[in-house]
Amino acid sequence: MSDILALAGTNLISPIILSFVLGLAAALARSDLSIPEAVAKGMSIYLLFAIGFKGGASVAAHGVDGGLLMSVGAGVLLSFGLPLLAFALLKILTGFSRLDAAAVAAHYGSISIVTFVAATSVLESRGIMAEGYMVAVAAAMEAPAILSALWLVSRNGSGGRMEPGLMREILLNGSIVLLVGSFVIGLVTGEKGLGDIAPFIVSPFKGVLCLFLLDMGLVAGRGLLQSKGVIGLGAVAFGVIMPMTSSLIGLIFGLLIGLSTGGVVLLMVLAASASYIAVPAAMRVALPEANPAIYLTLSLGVTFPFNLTLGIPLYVALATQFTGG
Amino acid sequence: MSDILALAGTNLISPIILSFVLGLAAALARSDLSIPEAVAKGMSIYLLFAIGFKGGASVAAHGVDGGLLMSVGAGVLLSFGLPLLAFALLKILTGFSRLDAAAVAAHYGSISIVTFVAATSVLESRGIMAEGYMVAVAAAMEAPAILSALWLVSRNGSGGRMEPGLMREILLNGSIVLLVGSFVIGLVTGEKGLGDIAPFIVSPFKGVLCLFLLDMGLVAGRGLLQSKGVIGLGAVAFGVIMPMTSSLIGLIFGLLIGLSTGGVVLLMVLAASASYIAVPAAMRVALPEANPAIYLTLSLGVTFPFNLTLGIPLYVALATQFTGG
Amino acid sequence: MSDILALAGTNLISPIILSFVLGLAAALARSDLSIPEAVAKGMSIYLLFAIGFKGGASVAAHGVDGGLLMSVGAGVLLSFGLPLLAFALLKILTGFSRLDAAAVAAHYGSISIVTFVAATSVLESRGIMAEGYMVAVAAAMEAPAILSALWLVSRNGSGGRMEPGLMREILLNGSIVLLVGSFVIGLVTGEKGLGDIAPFIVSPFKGVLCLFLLDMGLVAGRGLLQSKGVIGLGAVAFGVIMPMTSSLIGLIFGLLIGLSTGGVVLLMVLAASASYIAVPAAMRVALPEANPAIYLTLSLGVTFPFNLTLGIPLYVALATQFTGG
Amino acid sequence: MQMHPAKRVEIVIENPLVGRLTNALTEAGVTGYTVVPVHGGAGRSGRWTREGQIGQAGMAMVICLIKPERLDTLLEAAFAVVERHIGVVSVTDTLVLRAERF
Amino acid sequence: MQMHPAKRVEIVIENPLVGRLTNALTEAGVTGYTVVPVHGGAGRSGRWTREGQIGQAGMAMVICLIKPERLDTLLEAAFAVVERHIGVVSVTDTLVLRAERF
Amino acid sequence: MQMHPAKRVEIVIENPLVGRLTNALTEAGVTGYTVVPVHGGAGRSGRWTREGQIGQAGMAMVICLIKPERLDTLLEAAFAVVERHIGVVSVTDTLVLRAERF
Ligand SMILES: Nc1ncnc2c1ncn2[C@@H]1O[C@H](COP(=O)(O)O)[C@@H](O)[C@H]1O
Ligand SMILES: Nc1ncnc2c1ncn2[C@@H]1O[C@H](COP(=O)(O)O)[C@@H](O)[C@H]1O
Ligand SMILES: Nc1ncnc2c1ncn2[C@@H]1O[C@H](COP(=O)(O)O)[C@@H](O)[C@H]1O
Ligand code: NA
Ligand code: NA
Ligand code: NA
Repeated sequence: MSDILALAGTNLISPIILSFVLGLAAALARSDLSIPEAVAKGMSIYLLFAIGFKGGASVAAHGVDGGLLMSVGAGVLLSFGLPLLAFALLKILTGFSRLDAAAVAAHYGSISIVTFVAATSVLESRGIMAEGYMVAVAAAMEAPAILSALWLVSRNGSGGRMEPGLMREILLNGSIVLLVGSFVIGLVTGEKGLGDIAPFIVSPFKGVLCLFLLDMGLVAGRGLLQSKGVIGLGAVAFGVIMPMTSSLIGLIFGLLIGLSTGGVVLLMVLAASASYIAVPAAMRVALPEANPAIYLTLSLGVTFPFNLTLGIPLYVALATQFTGG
Repeated sequence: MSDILALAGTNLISPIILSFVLGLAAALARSDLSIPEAVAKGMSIYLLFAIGFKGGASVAAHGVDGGLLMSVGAGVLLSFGLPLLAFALLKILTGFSRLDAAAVAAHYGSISIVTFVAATSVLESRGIMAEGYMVAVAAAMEAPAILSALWLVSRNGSGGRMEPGLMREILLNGSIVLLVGSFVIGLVTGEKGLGDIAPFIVSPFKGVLCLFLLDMGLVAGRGLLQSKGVIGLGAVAFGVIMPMTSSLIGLIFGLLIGLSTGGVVLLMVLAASASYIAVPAAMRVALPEANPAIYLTLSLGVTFPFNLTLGIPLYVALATQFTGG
Repeated sequence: MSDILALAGTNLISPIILSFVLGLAAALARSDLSIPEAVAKGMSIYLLFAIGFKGGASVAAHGVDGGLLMSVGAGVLLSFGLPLLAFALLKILTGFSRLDAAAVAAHYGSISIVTFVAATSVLESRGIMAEGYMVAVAAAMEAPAILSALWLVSRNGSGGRMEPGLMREILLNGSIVLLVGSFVIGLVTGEKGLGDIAPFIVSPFKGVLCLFLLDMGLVAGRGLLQSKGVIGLGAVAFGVIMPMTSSLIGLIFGLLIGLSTGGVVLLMVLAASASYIAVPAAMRVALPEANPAIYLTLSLGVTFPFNLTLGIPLYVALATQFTGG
Repeated sequence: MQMHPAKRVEIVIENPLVGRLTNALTEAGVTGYTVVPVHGGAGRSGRWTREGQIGQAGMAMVICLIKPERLDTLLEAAFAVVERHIGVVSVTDTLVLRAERF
Repeated sequence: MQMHPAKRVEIVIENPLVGRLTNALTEAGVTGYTVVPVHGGAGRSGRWTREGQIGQAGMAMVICLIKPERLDTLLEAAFAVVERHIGVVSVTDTLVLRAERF
Repeated sequence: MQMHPAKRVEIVIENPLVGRLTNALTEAGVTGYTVVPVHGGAGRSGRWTREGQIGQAGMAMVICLIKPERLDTLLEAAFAVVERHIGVVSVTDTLVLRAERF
């Protein structure tokens, strides 16, 4: 336990976390500090491209094993299944309508790529290796959760409908395409390709992540201010209990597949993290009556900071314990 | 021949080309992946600044020889002359109106700086040196083609007119000013200046180029979708035959001037490439009745990808052959 | 004297200064070269974050001494006091209305962070060390000058009023928050944190500064064109005499506190530089009747270029002389 | 100068729906519209600004100039998309040059 | 389709004042507005463009659709903010769908 | 509040022509206008969006508030620029505050 706390302590005193905290504090203090939308989007494209490419190049270097297929399968299963768990938990802990609960559930089945990136960089700084193909697992987990949520809603007859074209939109969503595409480029061009562009995608990576998390802090903080009173104590409890529970399910899957310590951590992080880009946009189209303030506040204002600060060190500690790594 | 194919093969398996392909594929699959306009413009400013500066610094290091003036002269001549060739070819291969043909011709006399940049980076990775002042040649070739095209139109009385202020706009166009300006800065500050900012303009250069080409692929792909049916087979043939022909003329000029192998390649690339920024904007002002879908599709959707994938390796092979380099 | 000129010469032949000159020239020649607003804002966030972080990390490395508090105190005093001097000088040299003079005065009490950054990079390239906490002094000097200016106006009854919320806006202004925030992050994470993100905030720093100054040149040049005739010879004289005078006051304060040579230079630069972001925005709210063309032209079109080109080398020479450094 | 009466329809709608709206308009025979970015706003669903957003969210404004007799077709097509979503629709009388374009 | 008369108020104002204006509108009971970015313009205080700007300056356009009977309240609230500043205010008659929203 | 009748002219035009248009307006004695960015649109020359663009292309919207009696001068000046190009012009009746500004 004290070990975990020590780990969390070291984790907290890093430029990455502190940049997020700075953004959060600035927003809560109502500073006008802001990062232009175009720049924030540019940084997220950079992060997706870099993380995908590095994953692909790492697979190219170490070869693919059966773990790839099994991990992607596990990821898809988790993404389909976790919304059901989330929905049940929300029914117990909150008074949200069926619609709002389903919308929130979709977010928790899907993933947050920034949480994944932050976890990667924690693993790196501790010298823990992970399977390069976890990036592909991340991409595979983005969409299925949305289907589960729509099924949850349609079960009782009204509400969510699968608009024509929505499925294609979700699957060809920019971040999935970029992640998978750059993974394939990394795979094809391998070490040589990585060598060519490493001064762009490797060396400055952590610095860009800092600025991006500064922006995430600003957005999360402003979101919290704008939606004060939207979520109660039960919902906040959900925002912490849900990731802890899903991370344990991720842990079990990871151990069964036989992933490395780092791989287990990343699967736990994927399970535990909640989407805040792809799923909200899909919800605005498919479940427009669900309240965005609820799902954005939970995902971005509660679960994201929890994972970033306490969650990741906890998952690292657990995975290390159980893999003996 | 098999040599050229091998070269082309190596060229195709590079992060740079594959990033373009990824963008193209994403657009054709109608993914919503997109790079914010401001970020794309920021990257193009970065590339122009870096390529200009490096060219200037290289001239500072190696000294100017008579080749500079002759090359700029040759470039201006090519830019004036190639539109006439293009116009004639278009009359043979397509049924475009006089106006549309002239507008297309202007694009092929002018240059594409990204094709130039991509060629530079291919040369670099093969260890082939080129004259630093080719950057100045690129800048000199941007504008003259526009005059030729307007002359082609005005010859038969109607249509194109040299609006007041247009000439100044073309000559003081942002990319010319930035290219020439940074070339001069590189020339003046030399190796020392380059050393100061190399970690910004040299090391991450290829990586930025990847993201920029990703965007070019997206734009080219969306352009192709939006202008389906605008151009026929004859026009596509033009989009491939024209650059091959102009590259040969560029080859002859390069050999006559006595450029190095790399210099010859770059002159061929400049001759072969077609503008997609400066000239389209000028055409909207000077020849508004010409159809932008035609010239943008040809330049960005046909010739640019051809040069990027097959053209550049071909030009390298030819230049190596003929210079014995 | 010839020493100063030699210094100025070396200073002028640097990519940083020449980039500014390029922007200025492009704007005056009415080129359409422009850097997207979002990218320019992104670069300014990068520069603030980097300079703040490095300052904090440097304090972490060398320890805090009593100089920090004294320097911040001196900075606040200067920021409060210099507007009174500026106001008096303006009354002598120009025919500006009381309101316009007060608005201008506010700008000269406050600071220009880019001038500060440029000075830092000159010091670095000469191998002159400076106290890391000068960044905190910069942050402390942004706001007080605004209060002085409002007091100058309100003294005679009409005009400037402290709108509700304005004080908070000024103090929590984005650049102050980012500068102080990243300073604290650098202080807390120290050398280790700096090591993590140095490839992002240290190596490419000068290159980004070049592009940023290119944009500053464009903005300053366009501003000069748009406000031709707004300021006369007296005002231009003020734009040069004022920074020279304030730098001397800064020199005295720096010597009294016992700062290092580099620290003295930076305090002189802070005193001599004039705000062009925070204060103009505050003036639009608090003194809307004051003419923005006047204060922006003076601050950005006269004093900024003066400091960048001649001022900084002069201040370095003086400080070296007097500290014997 | 010869002017012709027309209607100016202004629709504020969420970004993820802009494509659906313009498709619906096109299907209903509306061939002209202009999309303008929106930086922020407020309505029954609260206050928002671009800076408080991540990803594709936010809103846009779609402006259509149309012959008066085609207004109802347009409104029906638009309403089918807008109906379940937040946003507003307004219609103003206006005059246009070059009527052959509408 | 059922349309209801309304007023469309369009205010061009400096960026540093947008927050003050929307606060004033909210206090005056106006719950809906849309903020649109402005790239440049000209007026009595001269010509400007985004490219000639650094920092927070520049202008924005605030558009309010409102029930006709609430127009005066809105204009008074807006005028109190705009009064000493540059910028323009215009009011147009319009029709809106879904009147219950205004 | 005292309002004065005015005309609101809205011109959608290609970016490379905005400077020419505003110069023509200025020469015709129009001193006030606002330029708003446009993200995409459709018309007789097809559909486009910012994301499918490179370089300076794309369109912008220029809005002029003007005294009714000056409308014809403005339209003539604008039409001379717009004539050969794609884009639309519309004119709406409106009311403005602070008439001395127009
Ligand atoms: N009365 C109004 N006037 C102008 N824009 C409005 C108005 N009401 C709503 N809007 C816009 O429509 C968006 C959604 O409104 P609502 O559906 O009321 O939440 C807001 O964010 C505004 O951008
Ligand atoms: N007549 C007008 N029509 C449209 N916009 C205007 C007009 N006059 C002023 N503006 C806008 O309001 C801003 C400030 O105007 P002014 O207060 O006249 O300097 C200008 O930069 C324009 O964006
Ligand atoms: N009916 C219309 N309503 C609104 N905007 C239009 C309309 N027609 C054209 N536009 C705008 O004007 C641009 C050029 O139109 P066009 O000249 O018809 O190709 C389009 O891309 C739209 O932005
Ligand atoms: Na998850
Ligand atoms: Na060419
Ligand atoms: Na100062």
